[in-house]
Amino acid sequence: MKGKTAILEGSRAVAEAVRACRPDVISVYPITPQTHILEDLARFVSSGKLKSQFVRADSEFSAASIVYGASAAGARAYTASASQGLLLMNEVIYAMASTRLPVVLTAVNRAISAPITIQPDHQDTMSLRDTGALQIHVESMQEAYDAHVQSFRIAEDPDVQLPLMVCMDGWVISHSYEPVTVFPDEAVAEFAGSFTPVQKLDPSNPLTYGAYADQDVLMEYRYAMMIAQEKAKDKIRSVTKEYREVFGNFDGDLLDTHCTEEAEVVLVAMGSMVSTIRAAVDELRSEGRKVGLIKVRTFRPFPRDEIIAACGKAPVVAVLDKSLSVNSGGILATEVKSAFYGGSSQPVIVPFIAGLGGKEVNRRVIKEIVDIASRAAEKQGAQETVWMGLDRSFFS
Amino acid sequence: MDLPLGGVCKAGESRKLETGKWRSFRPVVDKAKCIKCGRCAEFCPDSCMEIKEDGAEVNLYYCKGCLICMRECPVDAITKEVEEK
Amino acid sequence: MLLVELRIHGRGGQGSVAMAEMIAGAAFAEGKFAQAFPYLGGGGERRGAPVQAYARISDSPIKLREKIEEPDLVIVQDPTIMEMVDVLSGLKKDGVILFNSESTIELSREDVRAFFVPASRIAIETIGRPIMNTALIGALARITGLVSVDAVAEAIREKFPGEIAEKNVLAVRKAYEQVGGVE
Amino acid sequence: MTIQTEVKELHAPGHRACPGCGCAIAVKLILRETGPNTIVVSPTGCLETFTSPFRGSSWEVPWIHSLFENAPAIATGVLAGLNSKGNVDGTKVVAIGGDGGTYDIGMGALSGMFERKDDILYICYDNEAYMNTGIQGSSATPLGAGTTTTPVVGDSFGKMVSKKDLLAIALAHDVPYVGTASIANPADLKKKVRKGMDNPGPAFILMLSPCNLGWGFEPEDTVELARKAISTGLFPIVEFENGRLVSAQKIKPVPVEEYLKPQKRYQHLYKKENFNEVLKAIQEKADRNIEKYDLAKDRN
Repeated sequence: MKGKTAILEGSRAVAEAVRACRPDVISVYPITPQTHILEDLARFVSSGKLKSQFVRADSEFSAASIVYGASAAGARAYTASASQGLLLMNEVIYAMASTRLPVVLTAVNRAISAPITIQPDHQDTMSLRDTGALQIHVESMQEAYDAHVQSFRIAEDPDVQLPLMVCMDGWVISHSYEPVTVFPDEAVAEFAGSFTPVQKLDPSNPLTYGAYADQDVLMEYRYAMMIAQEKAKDKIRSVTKEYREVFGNFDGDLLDTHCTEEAEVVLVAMGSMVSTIRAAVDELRSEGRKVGLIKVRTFRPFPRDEIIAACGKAPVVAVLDKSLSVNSGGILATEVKSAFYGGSSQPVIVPFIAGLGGKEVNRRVIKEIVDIASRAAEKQGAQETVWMGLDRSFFS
Repeated sequence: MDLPLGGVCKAGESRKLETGKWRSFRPVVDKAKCIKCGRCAEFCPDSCMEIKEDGAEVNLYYCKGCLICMRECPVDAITKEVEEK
Repeated sequence: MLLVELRIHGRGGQGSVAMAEMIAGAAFAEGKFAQAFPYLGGGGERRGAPVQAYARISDSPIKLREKIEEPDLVIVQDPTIMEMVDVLSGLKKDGVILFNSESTIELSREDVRAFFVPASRIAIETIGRPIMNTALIGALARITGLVSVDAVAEAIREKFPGEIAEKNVLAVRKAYEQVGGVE
Repeated sequence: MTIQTEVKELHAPGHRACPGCGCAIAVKLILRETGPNTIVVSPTGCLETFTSPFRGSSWEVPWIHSLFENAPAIATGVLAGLNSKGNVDGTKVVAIGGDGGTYDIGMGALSGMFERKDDILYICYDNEAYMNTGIQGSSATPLGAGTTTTPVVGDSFGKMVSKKDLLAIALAHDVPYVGTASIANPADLKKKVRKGMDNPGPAFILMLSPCNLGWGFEPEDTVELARKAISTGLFPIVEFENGRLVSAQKIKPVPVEEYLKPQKRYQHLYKKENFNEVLKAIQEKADRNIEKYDLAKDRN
């Protein structure tokens, strides 16, 4: 499928994808750096380019609730937010996931207060990791577009029926411009299909949503989401495969790898820093260093088996986290470690905290990480978390 | 037994719950006095009062014995009796 | 491999990001790869406050998403900003700095190449308002040859409608002619 | 074992409301008027709890609850979902929430719904405290009423400040149809539900809903207390269309004592002399309502 390539802002790329997927209801509340998506969609609807119900919300809480209600009424629904806004949506997203409402949400990653900042990191979406919503992390504007085109089908699949968050770093993806290939609306609409809910609020078959339950079924409903997320893995694989067949693009399914063959150090990361790591890995490989990269694309469902397989026989795995569970460590690193626990191969796993609050993660930092991780190979046992760029003078 | 998707349940399944077991007092209708005005049925929180040909009838399967019917009856056709368990 | 990194200094409201976007657009129109991005954050978009925008131009796909710390090129939309910001910061040796200015500007470094163009005046003459972005891009085209005037015109016509686009294209052409500092 | 017979109400019996629940009466009456082509939204609260046990729902219309603070937004979303498909059947969306979910935690969402002029009828059953969690004070709790968080201890006489004026808040949003209603007057309640549904744009009905558990009175007195709230002037039955007062139910005013005395939550006001001031303030509130809406029956 031939598309039109143009220099587009990441937010515009997302808005183009969402428009072509024809959501029935859109409700979004402004927050930096998500607003450009909201503004584009508002303009599309006002100009008649998109026939959706566009509802101005009075808060992120209401925005999430509005798409919740719309989805329950059988509509394809979309929202977006960032940072504090995602935290404000947190309670709604838990309920949305457990009620199995397949809303698509763009999460424009931004750090959490305090101190207040609009810099990107992953603390916001990590705070929603246990909601039951699926999370796809993208590394580029093109992937932001591709992932949104894929998102509705994955979320709305009868075996899945979970909210899906496409996570993209604020500014680096949302406010930056790059060549993005946008495919014809009709082709995207055909790919995205339409939403056929298995149940909905309907007077001809009155159902009760949000029933009160006690110990007899609550645990069972949490478990049902575990099953649905496992099933989502196959769905994500098949949708991304089909996307490659139709449109030619492939950004990975559950994960993507780069130069992992015979790698002595494998870096594991998510989001926009993956691109910079690719560049650093290429430079290191050209210097003869055996370094590889695993991009975790779906943080939920978590690709534990795929990560183990992709790490292969690499003796050292360095995990880069843009989020922190205080007094525990990097969240991705914790999950990677738990994936390996009890398995036959046990690489040395070195956790790195890098890029919190937008602290720069450039090729120099990546190479430093590779050096530290290589040295760690000699040390047995659990590895200390390494904080990159931390100004320790404050703590001496 | 299926676990309904997303906790979404069917309508009206409360009808199987016999809330009449909650009762301490039961309303008793003196059908000779009843004028079939329907006030008791209007105000009954549990939809237990049915106005039949010969007067109001209490559906004791659901009646929780609140006695609003007794209080609101304009002709004092309803009295209470202690529920025998 | 060609990889040119540039930084734009301006004030909120002067359209620094839009300028970076147009430069990327012009490079793209010429078959190059390009990327433009804003200064990440800074507490919002306040009119008048110093802002920065960045662009990369390359002949191969750009993977990098790191900040530009050592630009090859610096564009200064408003030289009064130099009281607050070190516009020379990180500029590579033999790098280019372009000012929106009527005349040459004294610099603390001698290992860079400075140019100036009266972009605001050109903008007033052509567009009728002191929106100097497109004129500066015209000057950039002349100094670096990175993008052609035709490619810049194409990028402008992508972004603006009819008459406004043409006025801007005229500004580009005028600035191309009026760059100061070119040997 | 008693034989279960068919009861044709859209709010089915077998629900778990307390005996004599004012809200249960109200919901039955409301649904009689809305009919089956209605989707009801409720926030967390007594109504939600007693109507929606898992596999024991008493709703015979489509019903959705999600959280405590978002019923108006859920309602907006449901409506948007219907409208996105053209809503060819003209299905109506009605939200029914308690005072906690309406006056307090759901206030922001309600304000948003009002401001957007969403075509939703929102009915607040106001039992003047958080009854579902065990009678804690809300911003709807009236002056002088004792609750577990507005306790009567020493010089504390219960709620020390007055009730939030939600009617005024609705009117300040230019809500085209605003009214009060009562279970004590089912015909009027149903008439207002109809008007609220037929009116394009948002409609708001505030309904005082006596709670025998939280207010402390005999279950059989529920309707009578609702009636007394009206006849004292404490709960005027009024109706506004496009901001203009179009009806006010006339009363033969009785002293507030007739309403307060049967309720445990006000008992302390009659036990301490220095609480007389509070009683006076409550009477003054009733008098002001009577004057404001010209409620007193013409003496002629």
